[in-house]
Amino acid sequence: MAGVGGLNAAEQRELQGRMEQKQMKDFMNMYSNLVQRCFNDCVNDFTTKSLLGKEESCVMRCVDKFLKSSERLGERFQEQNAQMAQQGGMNAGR
Amino acid sequence: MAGVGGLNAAEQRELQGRMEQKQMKDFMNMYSNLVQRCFNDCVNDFTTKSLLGKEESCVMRCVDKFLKSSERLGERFQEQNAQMAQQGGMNAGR
Amino acid sequence: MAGVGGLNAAEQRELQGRMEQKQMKDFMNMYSNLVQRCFNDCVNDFTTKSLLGKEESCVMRCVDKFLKSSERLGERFQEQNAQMAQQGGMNAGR
Amino acid sequence: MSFLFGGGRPQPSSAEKIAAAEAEIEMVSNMFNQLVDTCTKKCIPNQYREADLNKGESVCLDRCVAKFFEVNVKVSEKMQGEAQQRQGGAMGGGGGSMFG
Amino acid sequence: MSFLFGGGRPQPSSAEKIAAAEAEIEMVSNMFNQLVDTCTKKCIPNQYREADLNKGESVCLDRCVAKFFEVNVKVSEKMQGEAQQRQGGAMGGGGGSMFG
Amino acid sequence: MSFLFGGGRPQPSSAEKIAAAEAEIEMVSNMFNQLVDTCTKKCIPNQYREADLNKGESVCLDRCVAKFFEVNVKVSEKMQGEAQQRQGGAMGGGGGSMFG
Repeated sequence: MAGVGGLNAAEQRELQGRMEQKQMKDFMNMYSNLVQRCFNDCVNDFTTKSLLGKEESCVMRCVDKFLKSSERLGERFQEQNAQMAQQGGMNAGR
Repeated sequence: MAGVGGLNAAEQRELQGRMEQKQMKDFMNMYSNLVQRCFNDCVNDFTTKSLLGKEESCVMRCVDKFLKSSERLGERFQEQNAQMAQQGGMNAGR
Repeated sequence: MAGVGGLNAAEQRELQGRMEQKQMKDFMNMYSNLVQRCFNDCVNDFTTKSLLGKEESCVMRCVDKFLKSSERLGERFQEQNAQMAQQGGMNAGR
Repeated sequence: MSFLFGGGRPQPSSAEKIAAAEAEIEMVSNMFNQLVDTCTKKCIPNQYREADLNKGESVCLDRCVAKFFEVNVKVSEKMQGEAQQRQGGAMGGGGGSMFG
Repeated sequence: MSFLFGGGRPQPSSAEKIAAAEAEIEMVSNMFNQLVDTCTKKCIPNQYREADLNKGESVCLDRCVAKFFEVNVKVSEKMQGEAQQRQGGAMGGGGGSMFG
Repeated sequence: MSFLFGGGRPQPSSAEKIAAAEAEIEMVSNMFNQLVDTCTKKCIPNQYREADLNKGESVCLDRCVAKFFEVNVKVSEKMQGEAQQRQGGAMGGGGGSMFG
């Protein structure tokens, strides 16, 4: 995530403001993807109006697993990103 | 859709303007999802350049069904949303 | 892509600025869809940490094919769009 | 889905006109993106044995574009017809009109 | 995923309040779009033999909405609980709260 | 796809610089989202028998990230090479360069 270097202080503030909005949107997107995925994989019985016990526990395990998975992927992603930046990435001249 | 309470009149106007743009985008997204879905499900013969009769009628039924389905889902969604708001949702203290 | 007619010079400039940003986003979206698609279709072995030779060559062919395919689709899209505009599209009165 | 249709608004401001033009261009661009997505899935098998498009794939892509436009015209006509029926023809700006 | 949670910020500006309200409305709207996507896939077979919803499809859609909300409540509660555990209850505005 | 490449533009304004930085961050963020989507589909079976990641799933995720980056590097190199061939190396700002 280099490349933000060319901005002055005011520009950095403006950018940071937008990033906070983006963070909120990202969180919401993550949340709704999570719900959609776990709903899709765990809820398949539409003969009842309320969640079955096994559907609910499947959803809970799915959420847990997805969050742990995302966290692990986040760590690896940061590592790889840092490694690329160190190697000068693909456009060393920048 | 509670939570808009904390805005003054000018802020409400600004928000409304953005919501109108959003409505236009939502309509367009709905439209293109509809087209993509019905195209995907109904058009599978690429030995001809023009729509076959049965493809066209499938698309028309697909559109009808999708719109009716969305309308029904919209009604249920509103009901559930209203019900949640009445129950104080999940953060009653707000 | 008609319909931009009603704008004055300042509005056209503003629109163009936004379109340039949009073009950058479009390119990035295209790029990441391309990566995701080719990764999905070509990389299925997670017993190793590095790309296998056959995975890499599959990805390269996939990228080539996808770019050629997008280019051809772009040409046909422009043709059809031009044809529709000539026929007055669907709202001739506009 | 009628709750998604916007009402008519008089005398658009400069910002509104730009937003409408932007939305129109965005719609065409979205349509192209969906076309690429749909037609490559329909016409390009996912084994990628060769880097070039072969004859069969090329012809399939061309026909896919033609059919995709035809479906867009049919669906757009159908929805405009229904919107006019419901609203007495008072449908606003960029609403149901795809090909301006 | 804790790196995605924003910290608390004092006294929101006008632009921030509008952005927060916009984000909240957008979340409800996204939720509806996902509901449409999910429930039509679960309940409407893709042959389209008839233009109308039949009884079975209609009932399936209604139950799908009910279950979709129930899942949202459960997931939201779970995540709020975890966020409070991690952050000592200092979770900011539009973060984990879906139904305001 | 050459019609998607922007031309070079001289002396970016403040708004343009912010937009470029924003686009760059957004690209990294999109890439992460796609990584999550792709790698969880590849590595996490959708039965969810247990709440924890098991050993096999964890190792699969790690390798998936490594391969995903490798694919990004290969594809990015390939496209930069082709863009330079076509345009004589005059490719603008955020165009084909992913890892800045």
